[in-house]
Amino acid sequence: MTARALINVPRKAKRGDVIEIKTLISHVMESGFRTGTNGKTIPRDIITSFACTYNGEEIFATQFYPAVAANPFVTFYTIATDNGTLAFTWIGDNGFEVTQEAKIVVE
Amino acid sequence: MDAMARLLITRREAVLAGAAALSASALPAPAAALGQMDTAIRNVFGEATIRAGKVTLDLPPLVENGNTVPMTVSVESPMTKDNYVKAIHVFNDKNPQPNVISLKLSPRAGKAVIATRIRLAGTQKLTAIAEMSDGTLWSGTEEVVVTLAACLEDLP
Amino acid sequence: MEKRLRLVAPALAIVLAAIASLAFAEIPLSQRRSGYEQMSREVKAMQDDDTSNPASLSVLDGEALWTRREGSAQKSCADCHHDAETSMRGVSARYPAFDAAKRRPLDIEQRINLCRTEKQQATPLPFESRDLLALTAYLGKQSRGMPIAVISDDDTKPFIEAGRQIYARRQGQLNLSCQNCHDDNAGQKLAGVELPQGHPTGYPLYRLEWQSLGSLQRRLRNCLFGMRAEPYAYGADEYVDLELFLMWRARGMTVETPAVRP
Amino acid sequence: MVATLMLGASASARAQGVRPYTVVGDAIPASLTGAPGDPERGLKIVTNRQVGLCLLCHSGPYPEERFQGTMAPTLAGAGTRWSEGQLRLRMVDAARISPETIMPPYYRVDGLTRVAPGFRGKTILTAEQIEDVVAYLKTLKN
Repeated sequence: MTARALINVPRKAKRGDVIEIKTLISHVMESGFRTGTNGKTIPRDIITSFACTYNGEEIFATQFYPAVAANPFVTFYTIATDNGTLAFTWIGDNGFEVTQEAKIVVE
Repeated sequence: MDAMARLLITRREAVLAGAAALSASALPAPAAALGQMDTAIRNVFGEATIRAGKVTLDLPPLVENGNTVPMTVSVESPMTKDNYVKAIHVFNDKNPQPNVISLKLSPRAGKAVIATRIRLAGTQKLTAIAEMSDGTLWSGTEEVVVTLAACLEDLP
Repeated sequence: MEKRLRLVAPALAIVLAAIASLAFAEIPLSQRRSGYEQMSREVKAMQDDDTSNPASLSVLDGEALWTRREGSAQKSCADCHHDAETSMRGVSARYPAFDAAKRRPLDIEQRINLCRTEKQQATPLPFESRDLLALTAYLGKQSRGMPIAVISDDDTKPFIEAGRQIYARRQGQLNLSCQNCHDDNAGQKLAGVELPQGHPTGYPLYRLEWQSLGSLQRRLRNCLFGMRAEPYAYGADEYVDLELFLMWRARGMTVETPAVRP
Repeated sequence: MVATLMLGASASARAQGVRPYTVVGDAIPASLTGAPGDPERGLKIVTNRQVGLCLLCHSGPYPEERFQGTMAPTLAGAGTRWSEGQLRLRMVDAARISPETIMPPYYRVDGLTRVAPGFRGKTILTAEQIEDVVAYLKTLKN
């Protein structure tokens, strides 16, 4: 099954409002510091970056390390400027890449 | 009872501790006196002055296990075009690796507040450093007591 | 004389068991507390808000699986049960439930797998597999907020009693019973951790320690491991009887599935 | 009080290396090893949560140890409350004094149910460790 993401963006906002955005994505975030039952280190498999664009312009970007917990959850804020699309992209080890979008109506 | 289960697992803890020791010994000699967090901070910011203040780390003071610890970082800033937070870096003192998360912000954030969930291998200090648009650096530090080190049950 | 003794012995055992269960310090119904109430503000918030609750991701997986055609019959759950939001409302709250054909209670995982083998003609899903957890989380969500309502009748009573016996039985090198911690010492601290009463109100649930969703059987396995006792095999009758007893013990309490616990 | 003499370990347990001992009243007066234990080693066992497990349930006079259990009485003053022999029996098999106790039987291998394979036939602590802990607990005076 593919990775699943949950995004919470208000559907509507007033221009200039500071809105809260919550994101959650399924990922094991295998730290690379754990040992399997065979005694060997389990290779690192983490999401390394997460970014959000608002109508194409990057408004938020993060770099994750193995200290970020499994199923990464990130909450941040942005100013509602225009009607449009917020796009969220997670990139990680082993070719992991997920993009999800949310629409917002700004009055 | 699971708390007991966690306490009874020694092998993986030993391995984790070993990994931590290994990464510490790989550091250059003068760094040893500083500790992993301060060393990592110096590696990013060099000798630049870091002032305490403006940055608040909100973490539960005591958590039952370190595998999933909620963390909020907030920075006092008007977040205007001329005066905003450019970046925030969070570091830890006891995990196998000193970095936790780094992020870029712009005036469009409106508010320099972010929340996430992190892992802590045992009781330790965390420091968040904010880089302002005027180039100044500000920091906030918090300690979290982990009642038991993050480790696993026997694998199902 | 010896013969008579042999006849009397089982009766005596029953009487002794009855005395033992009278001595059993059950928590009065009005004093039962969900583990939720012992959690920190932060962890409560994680459970309460769907976007913040990592188990929501599995509920979404389960919703997708509900309509996926499976097995040689190429049937989905929805082909028979239609909209889960109506047809499955309150169902998880009644499990484990008695199955007439098997002549014993089945838990919700076993019920799903029975549907798979008999109706979908598909292979059963392994315990603790992502898909089985997702389906049980999705079904459980349809009972969220409803009272736990396992049935106690002539069919199920012997199994509730069997579960109670396991609950009260000393096990493992540390020679402890479930009851020792979760009835007699609930609220006390085991090292740094406050012992909960052990009501299974939120399974499958997301444990911060596991960093994943897990079933009640996985949780029971953890406890046995801590007692240095030999765990039962997943799906064993002993686990299902114990699940049934625990759900009966939690009767009337609110389903929190999918819950979050430390 | 009438002293009751009981032979502690059964024949099968003896075969697995559990040494026989004699219970007198509510005590085992004689050392399991025939020698006194080392209180310093005993302290290490008591405060090691993977070995002694004591602090999971008990608290004790260790201000530096966080997260001590509250399921059982404090160990502080144990050496005043109990004689050496009483402490020894409470460690070895406290159920002989109180069948309802949650104190695990630290030196018993029989009469247990479904012991995990890795622990089967093994006592929680060895005879030497029991003696070390008894010697240490004896130093805990009020």
